[in-house]
Amino acid sequence: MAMLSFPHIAYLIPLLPLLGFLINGLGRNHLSHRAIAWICSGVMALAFAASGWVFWNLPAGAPTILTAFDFIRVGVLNIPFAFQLDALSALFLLIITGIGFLIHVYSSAYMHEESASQYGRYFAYLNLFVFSMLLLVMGANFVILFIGWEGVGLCSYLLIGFWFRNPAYAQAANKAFVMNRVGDLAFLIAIFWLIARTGSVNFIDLPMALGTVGQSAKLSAMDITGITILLFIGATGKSAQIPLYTWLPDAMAGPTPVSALIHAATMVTAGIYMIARSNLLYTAAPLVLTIVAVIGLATALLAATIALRQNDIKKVLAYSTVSQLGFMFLALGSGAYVAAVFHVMTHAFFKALLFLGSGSVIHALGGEQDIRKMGGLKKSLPITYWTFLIGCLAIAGIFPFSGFFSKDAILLSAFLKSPVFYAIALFTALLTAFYMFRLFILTFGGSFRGMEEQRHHLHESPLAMTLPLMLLAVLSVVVGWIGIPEVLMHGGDRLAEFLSAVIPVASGHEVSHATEYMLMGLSSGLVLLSIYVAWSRYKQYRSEESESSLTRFLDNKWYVDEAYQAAIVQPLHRLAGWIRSFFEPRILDGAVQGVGRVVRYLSQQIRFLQSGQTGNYALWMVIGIVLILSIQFFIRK
Amino acid sequence: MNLLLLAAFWGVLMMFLSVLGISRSRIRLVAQWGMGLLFLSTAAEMQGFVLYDLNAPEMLRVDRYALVLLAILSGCGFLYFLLSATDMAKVGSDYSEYFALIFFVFCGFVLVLSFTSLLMLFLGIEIVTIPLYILTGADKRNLKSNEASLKYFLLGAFSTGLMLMGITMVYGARGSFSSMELVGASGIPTQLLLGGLFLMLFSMAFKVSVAPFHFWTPDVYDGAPTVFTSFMATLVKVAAFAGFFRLFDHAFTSLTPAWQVWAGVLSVCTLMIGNITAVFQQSVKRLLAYSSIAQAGFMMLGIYGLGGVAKEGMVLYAASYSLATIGIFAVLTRMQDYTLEGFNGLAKERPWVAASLTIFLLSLAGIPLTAGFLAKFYMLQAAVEAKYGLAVVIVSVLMAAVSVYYYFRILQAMYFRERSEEVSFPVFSSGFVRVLMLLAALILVMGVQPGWLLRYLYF
Amino acid sequence: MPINYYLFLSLALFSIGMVGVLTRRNAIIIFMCIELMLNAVNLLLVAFSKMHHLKNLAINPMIGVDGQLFVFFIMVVAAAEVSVGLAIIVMMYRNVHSVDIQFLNRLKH
Amino acid sequence: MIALLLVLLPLIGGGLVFFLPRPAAVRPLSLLMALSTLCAVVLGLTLYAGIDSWSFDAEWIQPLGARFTLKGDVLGKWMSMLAALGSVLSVLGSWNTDRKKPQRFYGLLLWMQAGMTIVFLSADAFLFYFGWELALIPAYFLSSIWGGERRIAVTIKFFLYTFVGSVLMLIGLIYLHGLTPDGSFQWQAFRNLELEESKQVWLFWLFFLAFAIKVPLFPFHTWQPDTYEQVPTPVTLLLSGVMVKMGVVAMIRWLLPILDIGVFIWSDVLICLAVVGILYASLIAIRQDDLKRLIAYSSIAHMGLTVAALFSLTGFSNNSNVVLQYHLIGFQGVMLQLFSHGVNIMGMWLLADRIESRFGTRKLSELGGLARTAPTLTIFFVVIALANIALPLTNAFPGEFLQFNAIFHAQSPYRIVFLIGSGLGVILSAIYTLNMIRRIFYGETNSATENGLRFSIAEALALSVVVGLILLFGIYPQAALDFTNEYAWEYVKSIDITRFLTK
Repeated sequence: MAMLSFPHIAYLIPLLPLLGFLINGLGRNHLSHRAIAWICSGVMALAFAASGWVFWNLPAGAPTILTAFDFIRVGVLNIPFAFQLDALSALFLLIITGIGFLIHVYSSAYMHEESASQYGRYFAYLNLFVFSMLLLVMGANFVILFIGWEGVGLCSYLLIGFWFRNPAYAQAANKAFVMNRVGDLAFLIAIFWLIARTGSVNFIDLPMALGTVGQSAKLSAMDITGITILLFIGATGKSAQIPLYTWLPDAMAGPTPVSALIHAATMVTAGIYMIARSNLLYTAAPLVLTIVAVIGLATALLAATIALRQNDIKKVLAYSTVSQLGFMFLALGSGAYVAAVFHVMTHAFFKALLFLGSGSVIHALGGEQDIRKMGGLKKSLPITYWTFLIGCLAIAGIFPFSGFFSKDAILLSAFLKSPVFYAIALFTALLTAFYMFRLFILTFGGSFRGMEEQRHHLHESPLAMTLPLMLLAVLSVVVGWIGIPEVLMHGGDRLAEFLSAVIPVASGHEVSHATEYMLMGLSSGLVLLSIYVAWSRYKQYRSEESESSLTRFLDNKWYVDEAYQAAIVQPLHRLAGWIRSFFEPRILDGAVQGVGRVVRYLSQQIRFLQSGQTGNYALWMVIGIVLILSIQFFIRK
Repeated sequence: MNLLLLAAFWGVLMMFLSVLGISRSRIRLVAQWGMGLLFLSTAAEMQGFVLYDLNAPEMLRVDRYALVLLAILSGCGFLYFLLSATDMAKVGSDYSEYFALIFFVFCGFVLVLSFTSLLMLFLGIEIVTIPLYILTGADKRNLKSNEASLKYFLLGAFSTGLMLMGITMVYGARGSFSSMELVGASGIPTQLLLGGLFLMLFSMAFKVSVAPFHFWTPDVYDGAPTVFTSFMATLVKVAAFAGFFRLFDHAFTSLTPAWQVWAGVLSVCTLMIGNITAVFQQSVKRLLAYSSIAQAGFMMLGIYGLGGVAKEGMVLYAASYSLATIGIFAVLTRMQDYTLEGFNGLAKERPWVAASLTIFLLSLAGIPLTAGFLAKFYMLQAAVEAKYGLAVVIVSVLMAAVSVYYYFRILQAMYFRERSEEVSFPVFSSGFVRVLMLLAALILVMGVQPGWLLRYLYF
Repeated sequence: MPINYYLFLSLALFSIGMVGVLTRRNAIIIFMCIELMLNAVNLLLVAFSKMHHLKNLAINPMIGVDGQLFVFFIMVVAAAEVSVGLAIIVMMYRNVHSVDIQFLNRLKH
Repeated sequence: MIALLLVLLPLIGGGLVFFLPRPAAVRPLSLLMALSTLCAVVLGLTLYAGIDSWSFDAEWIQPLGARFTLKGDVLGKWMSMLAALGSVLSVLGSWNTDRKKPQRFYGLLLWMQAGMTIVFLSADAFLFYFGWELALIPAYFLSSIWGGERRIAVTIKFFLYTFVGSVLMLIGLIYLHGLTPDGSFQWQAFRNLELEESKQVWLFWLFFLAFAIKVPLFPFHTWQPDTYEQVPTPVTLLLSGVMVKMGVVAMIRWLLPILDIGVFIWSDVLICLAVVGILYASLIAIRQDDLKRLIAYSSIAHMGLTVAALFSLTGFSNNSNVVLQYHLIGFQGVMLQLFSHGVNIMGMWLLADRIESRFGTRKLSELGGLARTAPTLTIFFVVIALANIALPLTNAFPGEFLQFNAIFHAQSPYRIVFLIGSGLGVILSAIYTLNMIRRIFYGETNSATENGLRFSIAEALALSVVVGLILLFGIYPQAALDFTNEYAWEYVKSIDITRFLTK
């Protein structure tokens, strides 16, 4: 009975948000705020319930493939519009719908000032996003995944530019979409490559393509390397890694709940999901794994350093997101896919929490985002204060908060990969703790530094906003406990065994328990230390900090945006301008017009042969005669 | 042969009419009836009804080719009379003489189209040209007309000299004037024969205004009274070409390698000079003169290619080119202002005239759906197989594109520009417009179903 | 006497006429030069007809007669041309009081 | 029968409309005609799908051996459907705009459709050329009478440019005609020629130039932006939506199967041209301030991709089924994209026209903020624009997806370069499209745009049809692919030049 209705319920999961999108999209001019809020949150709640049901009734062993219809079937190429349900996708379904639901609830209060039609538009986009995100994680092959991939990109574009009257926001939206497109191109080429070699894009055919199941491999080592690199480039676009990360901080132009849902919890982790999905390929390409690890590590470090000096509360969080994503890629690169997924999960909760918290702060301060103008909010926003603290502890990786476990797993995998990686990762972790608590202390600690009328309007946010905060706070404590390392608790790492169907447990060389304890102790100790430093440094914060070349360098985010402008955008722009205003009209069209001009000129000249003199006419005739006859009789023969 | 007799008779009749001094409208009626009769008689002869069978095969032989072309010529002549007979009255006082001369010219046509002896060719050419000298100068007071006729006369006589020398050399080499016995003459041609051949080529080239023997054309066409320009530019040119084709198709097939390339060269030169020079012209009359040179270039392709396709092409070209040009000239004759500006905004006030003019122009430009396209198509097809054919053909189609440019200038003037204040358009009688539309219809029909015309070539 | 002499003579005459046409400005004289060309042709025709006649006397005594015939036609046509041509020239003279063809340049380009 | 109907309906209908006494009845009548043509196509696709109902053959010009032969293979059906759809849309889209002499306007419009339908259906080269020009002449008059202020100079350029191309093609036709044993113009006869390489190498260009100018392909495109800018939009809609496809269809039917060696020899050059064209046009579009020109350039870029994919299909399969299968994939993409791009670009023109007529400007810099004042317009525009850049779940995605596969499989040493080059086009297209959307709809409104616009029923209907098709073929492309599959398979087998090796 349960199994019988399993497909239907599975189909419901994406269809529900789609339904919500349609209702709001079409009826946004007719529905009231309340109705809109209820519909959207309602469909999300149902979707969450459905995913929960699917999660529990997930048939063990081989993944369930639900084929809706043939999307593209040409010759050897067969791309079904199919969903794949297994541990990995089920897990992501829970995260997405769960957090999605909470954020919908939160938004219903946060966006209340908007007019009804804008409100409807907002929720329509949000639902559409969830729908695409679900397509992404449920897709049974790379193409469906790509459809969702582009879909979430579109929604993020629409939501970043939600307040489109501000040109800067619209610009940020464009930037996000275009940078993603760069990644998407690589992704597409990877898909073509895969098709060219194997003729299939289904995940379940990957083992066959690799030749692990009996017959010979369809993919040469070269192919695998190429494909995985291209896929990874695609991932760097979506998951904001070097070199394509600069769109994410700008994306903070969107409403805060959007940042929480899309640019922290779900969309940006799509890259990690995709690589985890194709872990078989990556395991077969050690070189690429190293590249992934290096890029991830570099991104983590870079973003962390930038975050040190950011003063916009959301920007700090954004860079911390980039940095955390870097951690996840480090984990992937170290072959610890489970750790990566684990961190995706924990990060989803505590980063969503942090963003929503910052949202509540901004809400209270009437749109103020500069932490230098905050401070002393502890009294007026107690719930936000406590939940935010929990979030910070989680991200800093304090035992027993969730962040501790996931980050510890990552550090361990990094250590196994190479001590150097470990050292850098650890240093980044310290930086993380430092800037997060700088943020925390500047926001809540000390005394209020804002304007007077702001002080009067300070108030705790409504229940619709605080409730999600509290729930997320609880979750970001407990969710880490599903992945307790072996040393602390035997069989504590339930996540790994749950995912084992999708991600084979790497039989990597184990480290002795002593080392593991040592590593944990080291990291925890140093983290606490850095928190103390931050606290002591910022507890009586007054005004601008000391300027130095280094700080200026960090303030300007390593001048990366400027570099891109100078190296790519400007030249392209200039080239386009040159073509448009010179090459096209002068050279190409000029040639065409030139023919006409030549003919007209000739006509003007030849006219004068017609001199009007009878003698000349006769002369021309005779010349013609003599010429032809002489050629005919003396030259031709 | 019917046409020869009737034409001669009618020519004399017209002369007497002038003496009797009856009203112009009557004269016109007689002339138009006469021309209609010429057409009918030719059509009847095609069906095998012959008034009088002159049995001189070594002088004239009226074969199907000649008959079809004669039918076309007389038919076009009939339409030409219907459209322009009234306008001749404006030229001068000797109304019926003009008709008489034209009828005599038709006698010449018969000789030119059906000669089997070079003597007949020569006589025919002369019978055609001498009246034309007069018609060109018909507008006695008009200096341009005088100048034109004198130029035409001097150069014409000059080319006559060339032709005679050519004929004589051929005669010297062959011992006969027959244009038939030369068929299949084998062996290396004596220089004498070749020289004669080339001289005849040149003089015929002059008659059909092929570069570099075309210089008289613009001046004469421009200077002559427009009604007669229309006659010269269409029927006379077509007839001359038909004779040209007949001569080279019958007489010199064995010498083809010697002269064919030159025919190609001449046609390319003609196309280039005609088309390119036309681009700059401001006066529509002169533009048409140059366009007629350009068209001659295209017909020259037929002589370059020879063969059955070329023959059909020649027929088709004769019909389409004559019809279109007669129509345009008929309208032009009545316009106040011969410049392009004179046509501005014609479409708004005289839609039907403009519409038929459009079809004529499209036909001349060789746009599909019109007879002009098929005519050009045949010519190209005939030429493409010949030696160096492809190059020649490519040049000619590019030149066709150029011609589109200047023909469309007239279209643009008529449709897309506003009428300037000072010019006012003439009133076209409904009959005139109907005939004009009949011409247009004929062109379209031939453009879609040339078979209906061409099948008369074969039985 | 070999035919070539006639040939060269009449070609010479013909060329003289041609050159005259090219060089002279007086319409009448030009026309006379053209007449010269025609007469050169006549001479040659007669010579050729005689040649052919003698050559084929045995076979067919009529051969070569047509050449002589042609000459008469040429003369007639020439006469016709003269009548028309002189008329045109006279008409010209009436209007511009000159027969110099260099003044004939109203029509050009 | 159906085939003949498709030609005759617009031809006669055009005549009726042309000589209609009362202007009032013009639009309904022409809409009726267009719709009936569409119905005829639909009937032909459903009830009378048999080849006999889609083929018509009659004596025409015996002396030339030209016959009036229409044969509606799948390509023909597919494209004549597009043509019928196009004329319906253009009548609907211009329902509320008043023109002087509407009879003439719509009459010519229908004749244009007739010409294009002939091109799509004719199996006789002479008839093909006829239709080719028959479509051009009305276009010329439509453009020069009802066009913008620079129309005369622009349209004569357009006409001459295309005319030169087509006469060169004419020479090619004549030449082939001369080679056929029975002196016919039939497609089959040309196909049976199997010319030797030395001839194909140069013959190819005679045909290719004509088609390349029509498409238009990179160096031969300069007529297009000017024309699209000046021409009245209903005509532009047909020009870019349908007429441009004539070039590709002609390549598919008259170039690849007949001069396949020539195509193969030059394919590298051609793909290179196409790819350069994609980048070139996209770059210009990025810096374009004129909405219509922008759309024109984007169209050049997209057609470039299609042509590149098409020419990637030639080569030796050595009878290996796999290679043919991949060619099939690519060709299916081309077929699908021919239709999809037609639909999308038509939608774009409908909107561009509406914007210009409502706000009196095409300059992006003079628009802005419309998202607030004209939400419906915004939704339509964004959907169609995104479809134009092949976002997934829109109709262009499957087409371009398969086309890229074709390029990836091109038998050329540079195929990776080609793939990446055309791929960059994907990024650039995103840039210019988003810029366009941003500058028209986002930002603050100005005096022109602050009171938005609403659509009449006719326009809304037309646009909904477009969006409907976008979603249909975006979500379920298989519908189209199944329709074309068999034909495509036969086709890719027929253009495989391995047979020349075996000879």
